[in-house]
Amino acid sequence: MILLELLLMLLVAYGVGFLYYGLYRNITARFQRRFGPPLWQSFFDSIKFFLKEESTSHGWMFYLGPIIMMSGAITTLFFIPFFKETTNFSGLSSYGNLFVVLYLLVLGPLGNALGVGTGGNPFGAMGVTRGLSRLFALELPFYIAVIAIMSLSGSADISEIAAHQSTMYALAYPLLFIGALFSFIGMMGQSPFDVVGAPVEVYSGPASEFSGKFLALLMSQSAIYTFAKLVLMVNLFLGGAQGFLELLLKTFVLFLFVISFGSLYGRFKTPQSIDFLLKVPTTIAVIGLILATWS
Amino acid sequence: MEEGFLLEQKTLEGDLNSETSHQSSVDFLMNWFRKRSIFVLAYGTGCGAIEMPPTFTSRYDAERLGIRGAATPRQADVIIVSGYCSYKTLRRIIRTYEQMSNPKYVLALGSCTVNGGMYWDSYNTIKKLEDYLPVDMYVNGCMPRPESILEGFIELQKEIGAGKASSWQKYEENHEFYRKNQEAVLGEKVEPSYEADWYLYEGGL
Amino acid sequence: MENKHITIFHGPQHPGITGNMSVELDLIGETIQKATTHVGYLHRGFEKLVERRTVIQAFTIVCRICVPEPDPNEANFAAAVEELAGIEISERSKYIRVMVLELSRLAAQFLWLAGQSGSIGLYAVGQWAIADRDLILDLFEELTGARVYHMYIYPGGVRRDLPEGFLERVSKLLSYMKKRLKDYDDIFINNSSFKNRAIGVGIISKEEALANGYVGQVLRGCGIAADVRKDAPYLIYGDLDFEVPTELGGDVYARALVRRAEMDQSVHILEQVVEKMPEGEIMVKMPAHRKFKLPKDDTWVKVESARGEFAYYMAGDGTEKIRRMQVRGPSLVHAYTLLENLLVGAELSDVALIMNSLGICPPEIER
Amino acid sequence: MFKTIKSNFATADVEVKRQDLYKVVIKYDRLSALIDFLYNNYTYKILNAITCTDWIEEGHFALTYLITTEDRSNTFMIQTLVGREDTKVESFSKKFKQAQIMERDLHEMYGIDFIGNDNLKELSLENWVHTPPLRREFDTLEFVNEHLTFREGREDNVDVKAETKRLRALKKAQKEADKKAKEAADASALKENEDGK
Repeated sequence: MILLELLLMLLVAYGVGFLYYGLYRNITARFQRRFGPPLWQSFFDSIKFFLKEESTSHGWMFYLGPIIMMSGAITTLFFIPFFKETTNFSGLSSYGNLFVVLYLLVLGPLGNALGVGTGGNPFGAMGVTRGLSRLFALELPFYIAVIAIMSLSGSADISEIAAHQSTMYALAYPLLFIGALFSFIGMMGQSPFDVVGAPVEVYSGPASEFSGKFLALLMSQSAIYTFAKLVLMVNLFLGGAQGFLELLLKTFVLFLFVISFGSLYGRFKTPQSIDFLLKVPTTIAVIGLILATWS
Repeated sequence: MEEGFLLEQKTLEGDLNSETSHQSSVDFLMNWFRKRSIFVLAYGTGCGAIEMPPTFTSRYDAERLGIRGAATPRQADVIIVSGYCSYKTLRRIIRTYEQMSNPKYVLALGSCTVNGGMYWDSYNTIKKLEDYLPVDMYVNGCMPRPESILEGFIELQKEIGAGKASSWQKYEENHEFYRKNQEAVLGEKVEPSYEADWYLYEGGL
Repeated sequence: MENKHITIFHGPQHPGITGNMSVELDLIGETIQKATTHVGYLHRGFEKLVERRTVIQAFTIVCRICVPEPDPNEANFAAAVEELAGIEISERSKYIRVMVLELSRLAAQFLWLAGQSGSIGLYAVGQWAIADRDLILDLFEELTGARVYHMYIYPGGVRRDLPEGFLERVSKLLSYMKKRLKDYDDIFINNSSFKNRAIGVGIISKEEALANGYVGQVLRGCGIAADVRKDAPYLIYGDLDFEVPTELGGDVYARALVRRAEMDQSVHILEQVVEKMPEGEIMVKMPAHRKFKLPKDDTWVKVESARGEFAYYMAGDGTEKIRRMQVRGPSLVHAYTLLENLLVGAELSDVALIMNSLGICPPEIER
Repeated sequence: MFKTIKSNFATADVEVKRQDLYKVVIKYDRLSALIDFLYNNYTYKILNAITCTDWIEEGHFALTYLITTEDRSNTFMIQTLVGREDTKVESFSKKFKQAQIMERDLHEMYGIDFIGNDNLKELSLENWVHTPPLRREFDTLEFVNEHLTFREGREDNVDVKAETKRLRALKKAQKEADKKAKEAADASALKENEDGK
């Protein structure tokens, strides 16, 4: 039974993730005054890459990278319950709490670093270095906000945190939410924190050397991962969801906000983005933490 | 009644799907996905590159047909040789082309790739691209307008959909012929000089 | 511990390069220790081809020397031939030439806008700018029959008279541009993320800029009002009212501000040209093409292109063919002397930014 | 200024080409001195370009240095003639930084050796082993015909004048043939008519 549920969760995340990517490309296209691709274009792309042949070999470690990332994304998804106050679509969340998820969030970039490091492509290595040096700054405001939330709701269980919110934490404690949102924009790889795969600087960063099936794997991974992160955000700050419709609505609003923000700002340099993340969102989150514990 | 832009989009897509051919349903599906998603390598090799930004941006918007840019050769399906091709560039194009993974296609823009064009008597440009690389589609003009580039893409997509575009196989089969021609203009050392014969190696892994 | 050097090629196949060229970078981490420019990927031997052709045959290929902005080449070629052959062109053709040159300058600035915004990942601006540039190309298509290579500024005048109602369409475009350019200010020039990236990057000092023969926005960005249109007026620029915008910063942002102000000036010049456009002939009587001979003499002509001074040296030898034509584009010195110095100490993420702000255009370096 | 230049450096007058363009032809050994003179006493401080023209009939290269004033209003063309074979010229790359790249370009295109320039590597060509391409004796069409193949159907890589002559002759011959045929036909028709009668 649980296996069926997990499979369903995976399918939902896969489908909705690609749908969101399609919407993302369409919405940015409208920002840029054009028509945009078909809604399922990202899905077509990933299938196309899956059908391509591999012509290079960098050893098994290189290919382990995408596989670690993929498994990281899938397990992250399984530990995040889709809905509150029900055991449907809760996956493995009864076996692990928020700490497991936070740990799994770091697994992806690390796996990537392991793989890309053996690839020999200097741009890939550079992208990974950028990603890792940004990682700490990126996670800090998010962790502070999460700690505050855990102390507020008195639990580390995600569905309990979601259920605990009589008013959404985003409205009750806006400073915490803003601090975490900055991190979230970075985690989603949006401007101005998209230093990892900046095309005009380091080609496509860590993905430079991947082609064919492994690139398809990376694309599917990022679709699933995107949905997982959106659901996590909704559960932590937007009061969770009770049905699919509510979940889709809340995640989509969040997603729309993130991509509109990304369309309006240029890219920071790596030191600039670390600097910014350590100063502004961290300060906001710390003030939020103090206010939240004070009251 | 649709008109204006939507009509154009419908006509283009109708054109794209007009090709019918006899192939098994698995092949049809594979080719359909390949046709609907084309990643173009960001390499402006010649002056035709100046018409590529309009093709890919808001006015002509090639992305609505599933055509978009790719940063690295590993991820690209199509390399556009946009116009005249000097020896120095040819060397890089060959190198880039050989890094791309199969199936891959070559789209040649401009009269210069067909027969030398304006630079027919220039000592530093090649005159006939297909001697050095297998070309899937030529788009003529000096330089081709964005509409013609899109037209060329649609023709290419139709060929891919029908399973006819197979230039990369031609390149592997006639590798010696191409390499001989390349060496004739570039000298003995056509980079990259592969130690291992991995290029012709099945599957790669 | 010894630092690890990596040598990478930035280009020729790279999304962040301004054309088919490459910069060899020696890096420690992401900081550049040494930069070497490589060009020649676009060498077609124009100067040789011109020597083999008659004057009018050569006219058709010169516009291909600089792809983003072909018209200064045509203007220079025509001016050099006219000066050698002693031809004085009509007033109307001068006005039309100025109009074409300014429209092409505006188009080239839009292309720069796209490149500069793309270099910090602000893709929406790039998409808009390319679409707005297409409006200018549409006008060119109506006037000359081609979008990019116009072959329009013919020695002795211009090739075709203005179509009916063309000037109204130009002024309509200008009023659109005036409104539209403010949008670019809002989303790009005044955008805090662009300021963050551009201020203090790629600084050039005034003394260095003067001594090494830099031109265009590089000079104007560090406070020197150098502009061929003012310094040595050609065509009718002496009669027109316009300013040479300058900034003092000498960095990428100063050059961006200068370029943005120049777009306003171009619009202003075009308005005057549309208003003052005289009636008259567009071509003077020219000798038969195949018998058109240049005397044994040489000259040096220059125009202000969108990236700075663009000059031609031309020598005739008494036959139908040109003996020697040397192209001195603005990018030659910028791509080598300037870029190689400017990149040392910069970061990898600044390369595209700096290259775009210098407006380096490889086809005119190697011809 | 012109008088000083004439008496000290050149044999002929300074030619005023345009109100902002002067030209002077001098001997090679006075070149450096003249450039120094203009640099030190006036504001001609910017080296704009170095160009070279190949006068193969007269057996020399004409090197032209274009020097501009600081305010960019006047340009001096200083021309000097140097031999065509094994040309060795003093480099200006120490005095003007930008001369380095210009001299590198000329070295590649004409084979002129600039003494004192530390980097004369190939600029735009790669592995070029033939005559430097901009020298007049290098025939690009011959080179192309020898090394490259054209697509079938491109027959225009011929001398235009000879081709026009040939086409004209062909046309003429065709016309005459037509005329003759017509005459013959007329004659035969006439004959037939007569026969018919």
